[in-house]
Amino acid sequence: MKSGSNLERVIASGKMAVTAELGPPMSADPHEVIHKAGQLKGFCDAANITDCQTAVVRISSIAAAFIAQREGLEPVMQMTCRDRNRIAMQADLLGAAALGLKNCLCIAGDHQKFGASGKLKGHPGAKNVYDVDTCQLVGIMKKMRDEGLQQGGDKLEVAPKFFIGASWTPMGDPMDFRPYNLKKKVDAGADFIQTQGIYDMELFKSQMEKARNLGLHERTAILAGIIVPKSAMMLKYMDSSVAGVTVPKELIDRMNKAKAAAGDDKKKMRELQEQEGIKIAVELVQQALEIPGIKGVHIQAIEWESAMEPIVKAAGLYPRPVLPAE
Amino acid sequence: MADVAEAAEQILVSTVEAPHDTPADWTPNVLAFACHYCAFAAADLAGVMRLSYSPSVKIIRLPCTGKLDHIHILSAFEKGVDGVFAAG
Amino acid sequence: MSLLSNSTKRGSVLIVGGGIGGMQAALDLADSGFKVHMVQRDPSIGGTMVMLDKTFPTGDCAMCMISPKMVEAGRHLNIDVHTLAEVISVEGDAGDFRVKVKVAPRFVDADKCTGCGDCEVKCPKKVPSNFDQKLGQRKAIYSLFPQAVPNTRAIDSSQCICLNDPDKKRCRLCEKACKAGAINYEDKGKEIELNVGSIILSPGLELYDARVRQELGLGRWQNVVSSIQFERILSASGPYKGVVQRPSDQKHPVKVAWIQCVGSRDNRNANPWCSSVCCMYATKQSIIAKEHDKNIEPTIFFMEMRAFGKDFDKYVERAKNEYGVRYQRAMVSAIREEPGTGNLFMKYAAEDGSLMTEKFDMVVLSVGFQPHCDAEAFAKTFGIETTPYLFPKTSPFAPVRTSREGVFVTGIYQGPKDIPETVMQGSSVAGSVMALLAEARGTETIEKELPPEKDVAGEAPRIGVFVCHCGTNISSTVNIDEVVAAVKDQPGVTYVTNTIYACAQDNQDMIKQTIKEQNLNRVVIASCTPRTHEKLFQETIREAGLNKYLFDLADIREQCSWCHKGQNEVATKKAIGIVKMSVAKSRLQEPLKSETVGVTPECLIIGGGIAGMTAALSLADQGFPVHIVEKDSELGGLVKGVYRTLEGLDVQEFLKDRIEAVKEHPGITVHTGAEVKQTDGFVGNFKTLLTDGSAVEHGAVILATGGIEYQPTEYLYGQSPNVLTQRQLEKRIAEGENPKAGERYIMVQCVGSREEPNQYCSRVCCQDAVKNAIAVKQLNPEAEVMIIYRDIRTYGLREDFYKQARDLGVIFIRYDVDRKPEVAQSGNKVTVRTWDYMLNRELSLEADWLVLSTGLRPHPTTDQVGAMYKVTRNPDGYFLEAHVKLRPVDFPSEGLFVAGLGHAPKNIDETVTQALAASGRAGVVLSHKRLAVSGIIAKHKRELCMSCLSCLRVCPFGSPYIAEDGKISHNEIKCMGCGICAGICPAKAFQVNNFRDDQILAMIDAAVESEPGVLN
Amino acid sequence: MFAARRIEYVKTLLKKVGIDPARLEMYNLSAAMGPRWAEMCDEFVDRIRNLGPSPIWLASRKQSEKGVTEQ
Amino acid sequence: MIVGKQKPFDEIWDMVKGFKKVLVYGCNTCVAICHAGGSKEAELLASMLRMRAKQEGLDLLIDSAGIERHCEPEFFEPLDEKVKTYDLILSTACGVGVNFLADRLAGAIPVYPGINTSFYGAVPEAGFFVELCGGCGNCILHLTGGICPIVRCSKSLMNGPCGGTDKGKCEVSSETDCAWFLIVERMKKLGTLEKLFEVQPPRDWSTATHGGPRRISLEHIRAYEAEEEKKATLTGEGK
Repeated sequence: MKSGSNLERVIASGKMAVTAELGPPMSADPHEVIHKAGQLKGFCDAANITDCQTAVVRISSIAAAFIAQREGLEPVMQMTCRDRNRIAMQADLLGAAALGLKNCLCIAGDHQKFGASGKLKGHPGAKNVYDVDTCQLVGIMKKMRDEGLQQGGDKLEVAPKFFIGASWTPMGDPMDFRPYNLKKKVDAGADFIQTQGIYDMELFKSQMEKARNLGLHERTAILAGIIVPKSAMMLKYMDSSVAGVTVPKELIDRMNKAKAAAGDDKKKMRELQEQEGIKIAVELVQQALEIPGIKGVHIQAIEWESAMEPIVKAAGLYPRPVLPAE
Repeated sequence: MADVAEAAEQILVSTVEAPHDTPADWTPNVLAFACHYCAFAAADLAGVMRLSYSPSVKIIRLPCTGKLDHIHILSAFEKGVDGVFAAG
Repeated sequence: MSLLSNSTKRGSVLIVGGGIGGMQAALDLADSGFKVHMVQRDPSIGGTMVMLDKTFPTGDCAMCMISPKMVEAGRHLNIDVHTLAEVISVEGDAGDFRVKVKVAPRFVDADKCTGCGDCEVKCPKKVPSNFDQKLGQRKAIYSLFPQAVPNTRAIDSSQCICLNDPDKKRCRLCEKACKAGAINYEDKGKEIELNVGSIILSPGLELYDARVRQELGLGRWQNVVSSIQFERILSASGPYKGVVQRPSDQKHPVKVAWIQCVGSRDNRNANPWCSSVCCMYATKQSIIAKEHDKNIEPTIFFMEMRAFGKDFDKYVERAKNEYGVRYQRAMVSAIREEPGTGNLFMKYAAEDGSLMTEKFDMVVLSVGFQPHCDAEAFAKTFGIETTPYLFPKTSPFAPVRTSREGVFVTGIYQGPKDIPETVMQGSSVAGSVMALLAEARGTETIEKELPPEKDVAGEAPRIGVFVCHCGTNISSTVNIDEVVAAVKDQPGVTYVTNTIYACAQDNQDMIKQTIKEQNLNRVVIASCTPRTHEKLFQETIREAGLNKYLFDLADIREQCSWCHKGQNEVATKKAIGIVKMSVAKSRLQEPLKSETVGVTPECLIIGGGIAGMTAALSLADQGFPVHIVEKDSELGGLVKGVYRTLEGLDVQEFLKDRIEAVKEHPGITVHTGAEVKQTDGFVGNFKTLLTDGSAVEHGAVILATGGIEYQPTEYLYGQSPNVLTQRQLEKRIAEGENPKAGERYIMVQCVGSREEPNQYCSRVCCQDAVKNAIAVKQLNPEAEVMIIYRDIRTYGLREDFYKQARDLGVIFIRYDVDRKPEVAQSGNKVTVRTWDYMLNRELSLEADWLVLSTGLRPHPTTDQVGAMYKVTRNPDGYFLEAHVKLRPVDFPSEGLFVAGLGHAPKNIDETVTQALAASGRAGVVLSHKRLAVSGIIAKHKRELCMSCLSCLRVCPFGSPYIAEDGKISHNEIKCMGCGICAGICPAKAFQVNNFRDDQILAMIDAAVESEPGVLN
Repeated sequence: MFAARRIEYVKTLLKKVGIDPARLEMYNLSAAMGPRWAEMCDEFVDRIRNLGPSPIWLASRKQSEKGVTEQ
Repeated sequence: MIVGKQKPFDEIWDMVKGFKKVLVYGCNTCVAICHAGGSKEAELLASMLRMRAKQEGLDLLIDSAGIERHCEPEFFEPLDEKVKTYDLILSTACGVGVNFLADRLAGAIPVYPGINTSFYGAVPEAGFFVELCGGCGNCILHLTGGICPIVRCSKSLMNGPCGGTDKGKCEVSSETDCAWFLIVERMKKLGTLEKLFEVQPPRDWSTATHGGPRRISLEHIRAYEAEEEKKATLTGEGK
């Protein structure tokens, strides 16, 4: 075992892993984290704690992860390359390990300009850091864990033992390069991969085939990302505006149909769409799990943690395995 | 009615300049930069056709309005000209 | 002077007709060493074009384009303009004609008249203006239009009160008004005799009088107007000042209809030929009308849309799609006025035969052209043969030559055509004359002898100011004394006086005298516009020994007294300001040298097709060595595959003759199998390396790169043995494979043309089809020919052959681009299915031969050659000329010319015309030993320049360039002085002579100072 | 074309120094548009008359008046 | 070259208004090419400031001048005396020029910036400037097909695109090309795509500004110049 985390153990056992997502609040109040952790607990093997997602200031990933862990939900802490240089990164990793955190996902991070959206002003004038990028951060973490060395070469008395993750956008431009992009992350030392949300399974299958041809499925655990659709509007938005995401027209039609069935009743409109969304999510999960080389799913029910339970249950992924620590 | 509408259209309140009184002895002083081949010729034609128009406009002839430099316009204003137009 | 020369030929030319074509010929000839006499019936030159508002397809203002040309022709030292004049007899032969010209009385002495117009103001007699097509009025003493050249007024003897009084005692108001004493009621006119080497006929055509077609109601219903009347309505200086309104009630029309082919293509009522321009001018008028008044809904009733010229189809598409112009295929049968409203009911038959009636607010009749009513007598006077239609007889191989040697023809008199083709023929006839009279070049032209220029360098300004009364034109509004007093103590002014007419000869002498006496080194004249008078005064001070750029003209007439009548006080104040501004500028004036460059009197022609060879022969005959570069191993180009012209002439014979003539001409060097490798230089001084290793130094270059035929991929071409191109059919016929009885030929038009991505008409294919159809029918009347077409574009006099084909039984079936014919192989025949719009049903036709009328493309080398000579190509890949209307064979950069298919698709006669035109234009350049560069150019200070390339990127003439040292330099030879470089240069490295920033700033200062309200 | 863009740019400069950009304009005319020229001059002068003297003119006047009283 | 943009006029006015005699000092190299701070722009700015001053009734004398470059001492010399007569120099040179002139004037007269120095850029067409290099001091363009991921990628990523690439554009703006998209396409054309498969280790940023102020000293040139100077003084003394 590299880290001995629950997630690592589930994957090592050969069972399909399930991860979820928990977004910390813009507040110093821990209760929202506690509440969300309660909703997710038992329906996933670990939950990602986002690191100032869309460049919005929130409780830090490490702190929220620690709270979740205290609540009995295994966290996957996240670390972006946007906000820290290699000194801060390594210091935070040491601290996180000292607090008992075992999973860490490395990501580039959304650009600071995204912080200003809707009513939020954000910090578009912030200086981003990008001292190192995702691959390099993965490498640093691996070097710390496996060689007991800092990036600069100084020795660590006790090395932080992380189960190292990285993200992958399989359908982003330039598409033919994406499998190699994954390969670089795996070469750098990513133990598991969570993908960007997938709606177009056919396209994903072909990208997975290329990844398999590079032998990557054997060297890392690839968890397919599923973003639970909430409404037709959200699907349309994802299709047109979110990089690397294409939504097949049938899915949008299905949601539209569900919406239309409600007539003018706003409430019913929401309910019917949510029901259809859960149904779609379940289907996507099942399809994803059939793809050779997939080791699990990363289900993101964004600000809708209660959806995890019906999805995991309907997909036949409940109950989650309980594996003894080594 | 038409007169009222016209008058309303003509009152141009500047949002840029501070409000001020217009001294009685002021008359508009306008400079026009005109292209030799188009607007200057049109001005000629206006004369030939004996069309009467405001005498407040004085023309500076240019070979082409492309020659018109920012500084020509700015200096005109700096010197106190009230309006400038270029025609080509 | 000719006595001094050994030549038996005269170095002078008579041009009959002063329209745009005649002017082009006159300027080309006069600029290249020939004396020109221009005889014009009207009191002004200008012709038809001056009546037009805008021109298609660019929307350029006609007057803007033609006015500078008129001024130039009017002032040219070697062009004598004889207005109100007609030729009455011609004797002699080519090289030496004796011509008698009758000049009608003008009743105004041109030597005394200053064109001030005081007389016109006073004249009490108003008459309908013919120039404004009787929609407006003029006086009995008048100038044809405000920009008339010469601007001497003329008295209309049929209208003048005095001249119609037996005692000539009545009225005489103009005489009283004229301070110059120019009115002469006793003028009897005169007869003059001219001795010329050649005669060019460009009398133009007259418009068809649509009143003949009573059913259309012109002259009966007020709101039916002719297209030329509508042109005047659109004109900003026309009777309605550009506002589109109905003559009956001045209401703004909404629904306006144009009826095409009024007086054209009509065997019964009018003229059988197509007038060539009406489809396009109707399109233009509908667009411009719409631009003037967006509420207008134009409809054009037409039979065939003949948008065959360069970018014409695109223009029509724009009219349809962007301006919402409705195009309706129909035959209009009658127009009736709705009593009381002035609205018009139009009856027409739609394409499928159904009868319709539609109401319009206004109707425009697109009238065509016809030879002048006295065309027969005219031809007789000049001893030339005519066609039965009274057009001069010409050949497609020599389109500007008449039956009489030395007498040439140009413009629409030769055949209906539009402005660029007229201009092209103007240059073309000039080129022909240059070749004919080559040895007499320069024998009759005059050059002014000038005293040496006084060196004023380092002298403090001594400005003399002359304030002109212009009779009472200025002085009745502007207080001249006040102006004189106000200017007197301006810095630098040492002398001020006033003068009654600054431009009159005696006052010119006075000015020259004063310059000497007062030792002036700058002159300001306050009078009229520099556009007409600057050159005159510049010459005056030059004659007094001053550099001509030490002069400035303050316009206190057009831009002051004339437009501020009755406001004497303010006008005087403004005039003072204007003069002070001029003085301020004058103070900073410096003498400018007009640089000159030598000219290598040789020409390089790229392309050895008909265009290249024709231009080469003409230039070589003019005496200039020519190099032809031909990519192929032999001369000939695309025409090698053409056997007959539409008229039936033998093209191969013609080609053989041309090739032989080229090969035998001692002045022509042919480089076959060679291409341009590298080129450098500018007008007069090009150096081009060829791939055969030779290096050519030349003063001009003609790009005659030619075209290729489109190789079809549609309609089973290359797959079915039954499918041919027109060219292949032509070859079969030429090789004696006669059509058999009962054989059916189906021809499909517009293959590879008029469709994206080739949205242009290839111009020649309709005639090819008609030509081959006639040939098939004549060889075997039992063979059947059908032509499936979109619009048959047998424009101009080619219309005859369209008619002939129909008379021979050729069947024409129209198709639409959205519903193209479908072709399938069925056994040893092909089946063609197409929609018949007349029958309104689909036809399925079997054909033994399917003949494709394939379009033209520019030669693939066009791009490469274009890039090498830095000339632009249009989106279709053809060379883009300097100006689509007035400079159809020039490129923006001087010394480069275009001819043939590289410019646009065209027929052989048009290619020959353009080639001759290129030779004429090149001849102008090459005939100069040195080329003078205007003094008004941008000066580049290299030490200030940081080579940011802004100028290089914006200059329209390519004068800034990256020099060998890698930094920007400026080629003053190419510079036209527009000053765009000076406007954009961030380092202020460019200044335009005489429009320098310090001069402009000084003028601004003066403009402000002269306002007493401003305190500074 | 160049001039039109330049005028737009200078308008922004004028605004920055407190001069109404309406005091500057670009017109397109052809040589045949004599009547339009006259109309345009009147339009523009009317516009300027409505705007009144330029702030710079007023400032200079104020300055010199002050100068006079001080003396 | 260095690309800059004039500061907002109000900001400049606030800098200038407290002074009596101001020279707007243009630089006729890079910033002139980008129409931000050459003689012409300096003249325009001076005119605008004068107009503002006049309206506010301030007795403020504002002139403009320009020299070839503000980053080499020799160019300053002809105007040194004139410059000393002002109580503020508003430089429209790039930041280098402002620093350099301020150092030269050594506190005698303040030097204020009239433009914001923006980036090192190219001029693909007149009036259009694009950033192509960050001056990081450690070039890797040979590995990325001649396209710099440090400044042309919004996140300076070294190992390939992030997840934000959309239709070849960057997540920051649909008008910005994704540098990594370009790099991949370019490397494909060059036939060297496999170079991108290698993981690039964390960079040494000490060659960029992160290593403190940078200087480059060409001893061979400096030695020559010093030698020449020495010779000149010697011969001068000899006379």
